[in-house]
Amino acid sequence: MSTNNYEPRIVVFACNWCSYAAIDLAGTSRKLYPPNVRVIRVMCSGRVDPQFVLEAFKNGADGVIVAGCRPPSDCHYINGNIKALRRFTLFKRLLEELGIEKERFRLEWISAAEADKWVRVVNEMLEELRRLGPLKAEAVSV
Amino acid sequence: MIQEPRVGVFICHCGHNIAAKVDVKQVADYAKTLPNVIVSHHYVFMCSTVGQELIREEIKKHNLNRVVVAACSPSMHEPTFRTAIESAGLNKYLLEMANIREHCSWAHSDKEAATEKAKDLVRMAVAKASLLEPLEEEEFPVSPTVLVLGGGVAGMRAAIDLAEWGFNVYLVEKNPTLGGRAALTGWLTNNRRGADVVNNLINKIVDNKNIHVFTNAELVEFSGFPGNFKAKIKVNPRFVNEKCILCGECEIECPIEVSNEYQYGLSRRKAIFFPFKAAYPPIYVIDQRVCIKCGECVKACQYGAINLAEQSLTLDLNVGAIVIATGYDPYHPPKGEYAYGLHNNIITLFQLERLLDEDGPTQGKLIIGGAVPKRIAFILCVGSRNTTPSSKNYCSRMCCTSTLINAIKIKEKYPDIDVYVLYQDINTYGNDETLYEQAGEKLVKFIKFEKPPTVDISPEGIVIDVYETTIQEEISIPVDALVLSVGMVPRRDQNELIATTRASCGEDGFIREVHLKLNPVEAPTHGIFLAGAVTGPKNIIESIRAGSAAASKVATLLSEGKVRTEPFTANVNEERCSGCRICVGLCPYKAISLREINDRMVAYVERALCMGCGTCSAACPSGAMQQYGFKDIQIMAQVVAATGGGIK
Amino acid sequence: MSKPVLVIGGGISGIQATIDLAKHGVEVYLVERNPSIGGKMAQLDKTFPTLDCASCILTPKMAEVLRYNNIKLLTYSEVQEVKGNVGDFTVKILRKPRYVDWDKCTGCGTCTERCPVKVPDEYNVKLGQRKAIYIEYPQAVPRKALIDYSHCLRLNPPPDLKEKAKGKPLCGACEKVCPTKAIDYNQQPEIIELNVAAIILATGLELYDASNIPEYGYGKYQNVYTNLEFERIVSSTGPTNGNIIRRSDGKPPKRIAWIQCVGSRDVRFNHYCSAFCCMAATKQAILAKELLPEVDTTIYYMDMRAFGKGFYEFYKRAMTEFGVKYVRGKVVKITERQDNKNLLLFYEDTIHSYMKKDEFDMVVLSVAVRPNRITAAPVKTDKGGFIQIMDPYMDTVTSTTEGIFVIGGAAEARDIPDSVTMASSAAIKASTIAKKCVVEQTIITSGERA
Amino acid sequence: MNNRPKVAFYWCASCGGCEEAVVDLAEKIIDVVSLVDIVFWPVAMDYKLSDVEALPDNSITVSFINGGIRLSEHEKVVRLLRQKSKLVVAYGACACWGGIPGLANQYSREEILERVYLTTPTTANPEKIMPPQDGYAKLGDVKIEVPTFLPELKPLDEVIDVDYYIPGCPPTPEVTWNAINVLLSGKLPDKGTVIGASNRSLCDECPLNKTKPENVLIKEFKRVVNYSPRADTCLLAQGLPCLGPVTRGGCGALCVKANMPCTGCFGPLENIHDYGGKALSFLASILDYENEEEIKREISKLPDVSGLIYKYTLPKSLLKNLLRSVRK
Repeated sequence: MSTNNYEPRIVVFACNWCSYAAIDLAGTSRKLYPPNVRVIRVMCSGRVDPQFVLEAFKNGADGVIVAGCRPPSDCHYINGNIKALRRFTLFKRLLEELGIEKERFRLEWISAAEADKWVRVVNEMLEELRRLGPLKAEAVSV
Repeated sequence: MIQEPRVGVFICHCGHNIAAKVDVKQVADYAKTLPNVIVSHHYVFMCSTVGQELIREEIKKHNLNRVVVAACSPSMHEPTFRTAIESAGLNKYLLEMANIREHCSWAHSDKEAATEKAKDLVRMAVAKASLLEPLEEEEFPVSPTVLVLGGGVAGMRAAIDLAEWGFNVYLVEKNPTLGGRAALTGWLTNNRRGADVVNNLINKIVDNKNIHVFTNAELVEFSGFPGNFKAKIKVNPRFVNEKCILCGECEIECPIEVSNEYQYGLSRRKAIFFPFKAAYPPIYVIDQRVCIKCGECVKACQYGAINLAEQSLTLDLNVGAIVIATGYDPYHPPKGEYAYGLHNNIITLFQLERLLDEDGPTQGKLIIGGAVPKRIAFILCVGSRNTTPSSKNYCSRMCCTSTLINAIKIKEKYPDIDVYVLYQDINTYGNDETLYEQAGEKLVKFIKFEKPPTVDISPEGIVIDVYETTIQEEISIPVDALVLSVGMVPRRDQNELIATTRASCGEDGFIREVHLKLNPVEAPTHGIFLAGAVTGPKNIIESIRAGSAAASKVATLLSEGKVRTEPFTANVNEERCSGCRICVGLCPYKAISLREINDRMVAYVERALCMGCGTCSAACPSGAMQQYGFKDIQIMAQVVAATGGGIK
Repeated sequence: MSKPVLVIGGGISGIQATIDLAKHGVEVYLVERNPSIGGKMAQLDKTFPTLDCASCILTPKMAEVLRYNNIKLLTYSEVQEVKGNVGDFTVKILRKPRYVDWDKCTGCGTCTERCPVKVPDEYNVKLGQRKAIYIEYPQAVPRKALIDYSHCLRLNPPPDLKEKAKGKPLCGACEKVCPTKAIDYNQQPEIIELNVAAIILATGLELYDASNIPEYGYGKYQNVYTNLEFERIVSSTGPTNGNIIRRSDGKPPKRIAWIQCVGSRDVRFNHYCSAFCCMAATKQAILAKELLPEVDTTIYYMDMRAFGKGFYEFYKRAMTEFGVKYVRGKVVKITERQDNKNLLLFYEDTIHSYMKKDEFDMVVLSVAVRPNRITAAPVKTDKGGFIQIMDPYMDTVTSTTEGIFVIGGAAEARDIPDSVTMASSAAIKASTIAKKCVVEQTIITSGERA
Repeated sequence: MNNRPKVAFYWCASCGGCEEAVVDLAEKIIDVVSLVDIVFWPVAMDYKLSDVEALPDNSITVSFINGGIRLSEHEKVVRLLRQKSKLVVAYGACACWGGIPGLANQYSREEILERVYLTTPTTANPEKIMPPQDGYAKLGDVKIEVPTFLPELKPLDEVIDVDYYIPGCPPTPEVTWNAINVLLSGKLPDKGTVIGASNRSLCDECPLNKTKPENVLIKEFKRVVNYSPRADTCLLAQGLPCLGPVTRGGCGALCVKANMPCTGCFGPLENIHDYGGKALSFLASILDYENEEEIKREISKLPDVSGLIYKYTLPKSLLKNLLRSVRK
């Protein structure tokens, strides 16, 4: 694959109350960022099952972001973000063991006001993904 | 059974807000090619009356059973479009929105790329929409009855407000009288007395037919869900009934004498006693723990008001909500802390308040150790702000103000007494600052300490040694009396309360509210409300205010006569569930418990308590727990659709 | 239907009271003089002691206001007159012209992009700019554009331009681009008259004018800021996108000082303590540390009033975890260095009783707050201008007039939890009155007939 | 010959435990043998591959195949069995999802061979003899055909069509017996079904489930190497990462009864997309800390996350295709 026209694809799981609102705010404030992200809304980052992230990678996502409210207490559901923190801290360990670059997964706390942070996270991740190249499932003939 | 999906896609131009950056026609054409999509339209303002009418017409014309609207953020118009499809006869949760404005046209400059992204967003929405199910917000009728736990100022105020609003209120107090700690507080700001405040509130309660007071009573069981809790109240025997006219003959004959907790141990009382002047109900009471049932009081009572055979009784109540207003305990210094317990003239602020109160053991005279002290000192932050090993980590909020009120009172009554206040910071916040000014004017001597002072007992009396920072020298202050301005701590019996009510406590040990800033009187468990110092130190005004606020929150829950559940609650497949309990401990609202079904223990979601975060579904190891509207297969479908097409 | 309740002021207190009332089943009018509800809290970046993002917790509440059918929101409106008694107040409200038909406006913002006039932005405490046609801020509720009459070229052209145009209408850019044809240059003020059962005053706070305090040089020295200005500077939605930079040279500061009790606890200005500034300054110092890890932060205070739930713990954390320095002392005066516009603080260290001097490149004044002036309602105020409460030990929120309640900063300088607690307290009392009004009226009517 | 059902057994990349498991049917094996004709069972009986080749297509009623596909020979034989069988059953964890040998999919073929033939501490191979990879070996002067080592291990159903699955490492006699009864009952379940085991997770049948506290939250992950669990309390609640909640039941909680946490050999329940992902999710969820540093600290004490959560299922994980690219 030629890396010149490689456009990384990022799947984002964003909690309804903080991160999704921040992404909305980025739009409302016309803060431009590259269109490589696809956002899936969940009520809370605590809803994000690691299986979803694996499914995203399996289907060709080059990067995945799970975004939630800032700990300890922004979470609309008291501590759903903490549940996400626990799961994805372990999840990062798994990726590391399996040899998948850590840059491909991010757990980010983005409050409803942090449109800038959203834009920065997207740009940073894109830059890293461009450097890494595609995460592509290769067919192996047996 | 879920119907075969028939999806209609409606794409909004939002004037040129979307249309300028997204080729809406191309997106609409693309949508037609997606599985399950029957029709696809684009229109200039989908949220307008015309746009909504278009959606309704198409639903009817094509028998659509799912709708995707690609427009602005769902936070903007999801309610609008839900209402629209509902009016066309669809369940309103059969709507999925694709956010092609905030997340697309407004955020990207390249029209081609934005159009491609919009297609993806529509594809993701269609994928999820195809798997959406109709959801119902269940409704439960509610009991217009409220249980208020705790008869202090916060609980009384909550009870009054609730009763005036029209609710039926059970006010349950563990002690034999209403009033709580405020009744013993003595002087307050504006020259008011705690006893008067309590008296005013009690008068309002007595006048109100909607309030049922149970003293000497406690909550022993609590279950159910918001709007329909079951509460079991145990009313302990008082042994004295309404025939009592407070003549006091019984008290004279009673042979048992114990320390009087209503004077913080400064005086003694009998086993049969009347707590204080304003106590309610105005009836004597026998302290079951110390009474030997000798029968002397029965003999003494001319009115036949005493029945030593009285038994406790239990009440089963069906209540819509509970207000927990059980208050706090004063910090009790361990023996030796600032020489507490080593000298009779070392007392706590709570005891001093009794001494200065006209209803107190000295009728308001400052007599400590048999004499009026010439020099008296206060040490602040006793038990608070980490000053000593056994003290708490927090500031107790009310002690500075209370100390200054009493210091000023002493100066007013006994201008010749030297009053010292040893402090770290004087926290007379807000308008209470005037007290600080007044105390200064009345020549109260303030000494700031960085390191807590030490107190020594010598043959001559009490000596306080403190490093005085401004002169940078250790100074000794001999005093005749020392008042320890102790703070507030969680009640000793709080753990029982937590176990019964499913409330929880925070790091400081006080009961935790759902959100410190914006929901200070609501517990995380829906239907449980918190008033007064049970959530942390508060003064009397603040506690009363919290009582009213809790009443307001109760009314927000019960005023409609019914409670509605969240649509996006969790739901258990009981056949699949193994009862592994992983979900139970994770639920922030304690909405999940185990219950027996066909001889097996399986998870059970109390829908009325579930707030719909989905954390249980994410953790459920067997996939038995699924969140409505955010089921695994629905989200997975979005994931697959999100990754399904290439960008350019 | 019961008689409605009027809430005056759409800050967090007013919003909370309104939502509670709506949930009690009472009709509520919420009047706000600014274009959007949100109040002071909407200008905050984060809140103490949890460091919650203010918008994360506030904006859902703002949006909630729009969701209830029994809430009538009147923003950009002012109460002009209040007459009557409990259960029967007659209120006149001036609805100022927006020059935009809000039924048509979708808040798309196209007009603001095209508008040629730039005006200092009130939301950003005039540190940033907005257009003459503007949406107050991105999360505004309602999210609608309005024209600021005094700066609009069309409505209020400067005399010289007017002359040149020779009677022809000027500009009109917004009208041309508005996709929904919502611009209405002919909109007129409206007077709305309401009969309400009870009134809740939630008129809030304003900052004391720091330039009244000569020794701190606010308004004179460029790098002296008010606490609210600093709040906008650290905010990611603020005029500097969350970059802390100096007014004088646009460079990030290396040392920032906070001065507490500026205008409060001061016999010359206001006797009272403003209650939240100690924690607000602590929070701001932490935010500064988060944004500029190398920055040195010092807070000059008289007493550290860390009295609320979690406050003392927060203060300790600021010291130990973030390295915020606290100096107990009164700053006597500030002077500015000519060469680099740094600021020299002269202060008395009140622990050691020394006079000292230190140099900072940014100073934030924790300015006192005072109640917003509200004169329309027949209530008594204390000498600080706060609305008096009849008996704080009975119901804590009733003003000197029965049926008129006062909450939040209008009653006393208070933090957010205290304000929302007051709001709910007032709501139950107001809705109790509103509900009774129906009953009483029915009785009166039937009595008259009989 | 009679009309008794014809049955074949075959093993691929497995430890042989599954073969033992069949024998472990004990006296029931007599019943089985009396009910069926065994036409192929290399471990136990002297049949040749040519005997199978000689059978007509679809003439074997059911073939039980255990082990994953790691050698070219496995592939060849299972394809043949598929052709000759009406039903193919993946028998045991390795055939179902790859099993423990599947953990090797984290490494390339070359890395594995090098490790096994050269660098393990117990290997003495001074001449550095490696298995031939061209499919032929020389025995003296004779060139003989030998199997080649495939690039990765595949579960059975990635090579041939599989009708049913019997989980376990190995399947317990009871599960095997249940499954045989299902197959012999004549009422065949839907294709792709797991047979013989439970449809709920192990906790459902675990004797310790009732000793679990209401809130299962733990402060540390303990390990059996340095912690002896009490026999009277749920092992998970004691801090051992027991995978019972995420694992299909049916074994009767054998390991737990022996004071060992479940390691997941019965695999996931039906609607779980990724066993390891789900195991990770519930395990991390109950780690009772709020603060990132503490969470990291506890997690860092887990020696081998992938080995813990994917002990039997790595080749079936959602990441299986990615592993091919990352292990290069």
